[in-house]
Amino acid sequence: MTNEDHEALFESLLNGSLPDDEGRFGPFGGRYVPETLMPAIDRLTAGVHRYLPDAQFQQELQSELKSWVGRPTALTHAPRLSDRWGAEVWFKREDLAHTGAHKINNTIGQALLAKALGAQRIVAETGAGQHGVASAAACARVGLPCTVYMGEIDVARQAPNVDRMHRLGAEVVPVTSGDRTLRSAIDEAIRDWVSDPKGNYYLLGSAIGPHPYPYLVRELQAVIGREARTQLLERTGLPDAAFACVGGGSNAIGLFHGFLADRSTALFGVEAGGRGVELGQNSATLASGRPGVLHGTHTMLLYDDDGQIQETHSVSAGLDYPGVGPEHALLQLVGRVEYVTASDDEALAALDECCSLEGILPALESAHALAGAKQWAAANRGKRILVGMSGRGDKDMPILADYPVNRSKGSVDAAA
Amino acid sequence: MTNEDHEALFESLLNGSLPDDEGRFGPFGGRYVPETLMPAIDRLTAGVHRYLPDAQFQQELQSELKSWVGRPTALTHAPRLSDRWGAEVWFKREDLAHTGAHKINNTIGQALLAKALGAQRIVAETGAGQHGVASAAACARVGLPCTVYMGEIDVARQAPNVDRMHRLGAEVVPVTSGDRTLRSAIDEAIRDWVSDPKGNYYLLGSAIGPHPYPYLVRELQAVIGREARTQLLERTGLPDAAFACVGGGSNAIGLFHGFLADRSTALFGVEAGGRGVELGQNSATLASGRPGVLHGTHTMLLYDDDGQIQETHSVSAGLDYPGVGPEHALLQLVGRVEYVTASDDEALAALDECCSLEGILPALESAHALAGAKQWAAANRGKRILVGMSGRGDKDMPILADYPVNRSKGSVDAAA
Amino acid sequence: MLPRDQLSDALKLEGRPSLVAFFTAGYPDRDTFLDVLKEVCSAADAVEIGVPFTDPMADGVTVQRSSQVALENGVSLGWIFDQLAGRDFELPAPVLLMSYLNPLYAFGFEDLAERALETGVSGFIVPDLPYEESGPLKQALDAKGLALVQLVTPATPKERLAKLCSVSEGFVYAVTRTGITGSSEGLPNDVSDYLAAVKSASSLPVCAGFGVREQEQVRRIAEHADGVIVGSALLEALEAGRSPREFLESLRP
Amino acid sequence: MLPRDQLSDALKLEGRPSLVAFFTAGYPDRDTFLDVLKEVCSAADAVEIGVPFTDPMADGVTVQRSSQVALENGVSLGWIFDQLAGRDFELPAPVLLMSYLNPLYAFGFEDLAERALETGVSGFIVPDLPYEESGPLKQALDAKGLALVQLVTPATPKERLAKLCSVSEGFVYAVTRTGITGSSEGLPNDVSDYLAAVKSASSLPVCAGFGVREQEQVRRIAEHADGVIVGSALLEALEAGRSPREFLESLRP
Ligand SMILES: Cc1ncc(COP(=O)(O)O)c(C=O)c1O
Ligand SMILES: Cc1ncc(COP(=O)(O)O)c(C=O)c1O
Repeated sequence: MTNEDHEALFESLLNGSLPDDEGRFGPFGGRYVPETLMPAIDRLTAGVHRYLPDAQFQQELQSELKSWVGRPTALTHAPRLSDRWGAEVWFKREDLAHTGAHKINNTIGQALLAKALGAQRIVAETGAGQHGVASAAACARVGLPCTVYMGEIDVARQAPNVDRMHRLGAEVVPVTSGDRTLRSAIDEAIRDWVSDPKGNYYLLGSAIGPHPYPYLVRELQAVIGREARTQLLERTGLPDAAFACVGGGSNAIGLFHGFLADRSTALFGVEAGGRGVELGQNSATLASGRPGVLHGTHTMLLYDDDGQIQETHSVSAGLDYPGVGPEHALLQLVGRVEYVTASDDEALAALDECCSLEGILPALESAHALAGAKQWAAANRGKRILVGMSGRGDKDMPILADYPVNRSKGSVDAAA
Repeated sequence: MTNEDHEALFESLLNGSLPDDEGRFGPFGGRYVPETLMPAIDRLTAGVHRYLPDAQFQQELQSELKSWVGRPTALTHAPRLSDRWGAEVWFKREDLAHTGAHKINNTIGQALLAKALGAQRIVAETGAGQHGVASAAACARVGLPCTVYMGEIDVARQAPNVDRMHRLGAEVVPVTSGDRTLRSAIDEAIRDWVSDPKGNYYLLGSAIGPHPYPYLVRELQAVIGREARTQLLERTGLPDAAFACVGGGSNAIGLFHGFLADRSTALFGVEAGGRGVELGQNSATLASGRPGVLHGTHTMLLYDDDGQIQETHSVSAGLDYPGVGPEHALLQLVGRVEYVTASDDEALAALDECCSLEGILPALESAHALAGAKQWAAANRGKRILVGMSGRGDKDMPILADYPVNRSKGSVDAAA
Repeated sequence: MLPRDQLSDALKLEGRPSLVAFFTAGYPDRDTFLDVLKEVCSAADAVEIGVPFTDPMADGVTVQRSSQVALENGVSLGWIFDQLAGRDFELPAPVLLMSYLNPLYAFGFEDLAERALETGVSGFIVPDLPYEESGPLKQALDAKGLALVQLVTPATPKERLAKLCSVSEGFVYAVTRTGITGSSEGLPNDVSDYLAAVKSASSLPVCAGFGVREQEQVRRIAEHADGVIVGSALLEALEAGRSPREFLESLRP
Repeated sequence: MLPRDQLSDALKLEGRPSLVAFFTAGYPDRDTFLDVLKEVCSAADAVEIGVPFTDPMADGVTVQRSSQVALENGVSLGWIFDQLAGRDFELPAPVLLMSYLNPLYAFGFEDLAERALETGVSGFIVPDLPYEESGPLKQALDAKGLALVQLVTPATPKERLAKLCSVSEGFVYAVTRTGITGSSEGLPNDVSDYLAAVKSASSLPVCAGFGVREQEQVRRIAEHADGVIVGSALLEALEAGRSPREFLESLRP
């Protein structure tokens, strides 16, 4: 494709003609699902087009976002981190949203939609557990039973979230097949969905999967960027750069959408660089993957020469996924967003820096966005930077136990 | 005292002449501290009078409350709980504040004050760990080192919060003396404070302790009631009754202060009824205590005939304290607030009900307020009720593990 | 005759239902692949060779297990083609490949069609490729006369059923129940109506599968459809060390 | 003479520093309380009997430990009065009670003064009762001529120091360092200036305490003050099974 083709694609995205009726974001997207699900996908697509623009639905959604989720979430200036980095750093605080991450924006929206569509039961997958908790909470709020599939490795490393899901009344099913993380949990959730595509509503947790999910989730998460832009304009001005971590890509797409048309704002998606660049050591799909088809969508993926999906690694369960939302694949292709990586160690260091300088404990996922921003700030002095703080780190305490705080990085020395 | 005396005292409280210069709320309050601390107390009192009304200080505080803490916190209508209770139930969502409870309103205010006063180091105590986490976060934010004393029983039952404090750069000192809960932690924090009253700032976590703490903490927490009142008037109207849990009494005093002058709003403080009415089985200070002096203030206390402070019990660490803020003692005396109790079991049931019907996991402390409201609603049909949701229950997962969810209470059956 | 026509001919039998047998390539052992294939081919009217995939989202535990073992055994699409190319026997029944899309996509659709034709493969079944997304693959297969089999399900609306039946090649794969492969719940009560509807919409043979394990089920299906597809039950027979031929023959009414 | 005046007389000695000894009532054993009291009384110029309290917030580990053991031994303010009332010996030195406020408050201030007078107690030291809050207790004690001893500390501003010295009774308790009882860090370097300032503000005897453990410290304090107060070190001697008299005498220069 030529540069003009890319520009035309990007324009189509901006003016809303993408995704098209087939759910394509240019070459990416689509609906690669078992035939059994096609009628459900069609019903869902019709439901999305009917309810998302509906005044009454929007009123209900906005009311839940404001009064139950706690939106708008704060925009926080980070003065001490700014000093340290030589930048003007701002956080968009999804960690303050109900249940502790941006995931709730999506789950309450989809739970209301499921209710409108007459679903009897919600099925969801979860990696870090944040989407599981957010699903359990939203289902309780609207009064639908909820089953959450979670890889057994994630069940172990995100134990606090498992307990929270139980408490919120959800059934949590540990998945022992496949790689026993998010990817297998999605496989399993789809299997459950297929068993009763009419009664079940599959509440997908990121901007991935078959159309209309990438579109639906993006629309529900776009509130992040919309709010952040308004708040920044009120308090300072447009950012020079904005950073968000990219697992499936829902918080990132939500943040980016607020700024897509602001060409002066450079956009960066930060993927999990894990332990290194070798296949299997990271989850850096866009940075090192290739196009393929997984979980219903044509997108960038990590797979081997035989087409087999690769096991991935990240210290952060929420980024530990070999695929990515198709819209990100497009944004990379057309060059509007640059996708970079932060390693496990860089993310951990950024987490501790944020704790000790700003008194905010970010999720390990969000710490990747911080680490990416820090790298960029070092090469671009004095810029205004927005970081998507997609969630809080409470859920990560069991993992962090393996990485004791370096005391010398504490706030005392840090002030020096 | 006669009814007129009570009315006069209440009027003095309303018009701001209480606490008086000696820090008295009528017969309660004062400054019962070792002589070594008197100059520090005097400096602090002067600092409170200088900075709290100061425009620049207030601007800084309001900015932190808005952009770092995430205020205003949401006011949530609870439709399914309302149906169940036959009432119109609203929650004031301090659980959505940064670090997960109302405690942060106080710690960021005091941390800014400590900085203004030139303190070198912050000392704090904690029970449930929420105040410790909030202190650690606020200290990191303003750049002061922080030491938190915590009873070793609480260290065990609120483990997630201990890890969070460490991560936020605070030193956590387990207290092995006395009853090894909040009360001994306060003793120990005071001992630390005494060792360098000039360099140390004691960041007390509730509306207790010597003057000016009960006043200072109340002023910093009054934002809860102020916001709630405005939000209720915007959305529905004044409540018929408002409920808050009472440990030391900071969230309660903050909530109540918004409505003290609204005589049509009945106010209820809910104490921990624990396992029963016998001394040692509960922490229901106002419901079953008598006047005495502890931790620097003259207030209602639980002690035996020899004046020895009693060990208390509550399933909720944050309510497990044998004293209470002196202003509550006054509000009880003059009859403006009624103090009731909720047992461990009632609080646990209310917690699960709130989880499964509203998708909100309250702190065990806050669950007492819910339980109190539920009791009242049963006897007063169709009323508008405000419940102070002082914090989120994530920190309580280790304790809740001993109380499995009663599955039959889940959202499925609950809908029936 | 084009491979896809040979396939439909093989499945439209007079007087008895045809039997389509599915097994995962290289399962339980890699070395016995051709032996198993030979034996299954001799007992079935058509054979689906499963290409293992890491994320078999439409499959139940049996196929998942076989897929995982095959992958551990080093089975890949390329290896399967090599095996087929190197065999020293004729295939008495047409052979299809059943694969999720990504291994095919990674292979490249042009190369795929080429290699399939060379090695005697008649067509493909791709469980995560609905008709709407099938354009590029279908184009490559069509160029070689290979079948791309469409699936229909009890949830498929009437119009869509007509459409899918009209574009399918080789046969129409009628999924008997919503859900994943390997169910042991038996056939739904309304399976007759459903199969009759598929049959009347299709000019190709209709073969019904998902959860077929017993002769009695084959008999019921045969009342309305041209054939049955047996997968998980065959894999379980292989696991139990039973002769595949014997097992398959035991199903025939 | 009023009890409080007897107390100040006992502490203003010519030629040698006076020694005020503190120990917790009923520690280490309840049964030996009067024996210990008798012996301490015979070696010291005044004795502070510690009333145990659950929350001794101004005290270090030694006093905390003794307080807790005494409580476990069943010691209370009432029991202490009963013991004093039932003793069969004269008290060769004045006796004070050192107590946190709540046990006194629970006893009732009127009853407290009455009972103190009856049982030969000269006064009170209340570590959590600053002068500003002392009105009700002071009034009750004054009525019986009993002392309420004020404490001053190195952190006390000049004006306040003057005020506290002028309202103290019996003696002025000069705390040598900020912090809690039982420190083992020795005396601060500027202790001389501090004690000189207290001394010049006071017409009553000035006794200095907090962390006094050695003869050498007593010597230094005696240069400016009238006496020293020894607490934690005496408790530790008791714990070690040493004779309290012998220990106290070893401190005298
Ligand atoms: C806090 C947080 N941030 C980010 C992510 C990654 O998801 P996404 O890329 O869809 O935003 C997760 C996933 O669990 C998460 O919990
Ligand atoms: C969530 C929560 N609510 C209430 C309390 C009780 O404190 P207070 O009575 O001061 O509001 C605590 C104390 O830790 C708490 O964590």
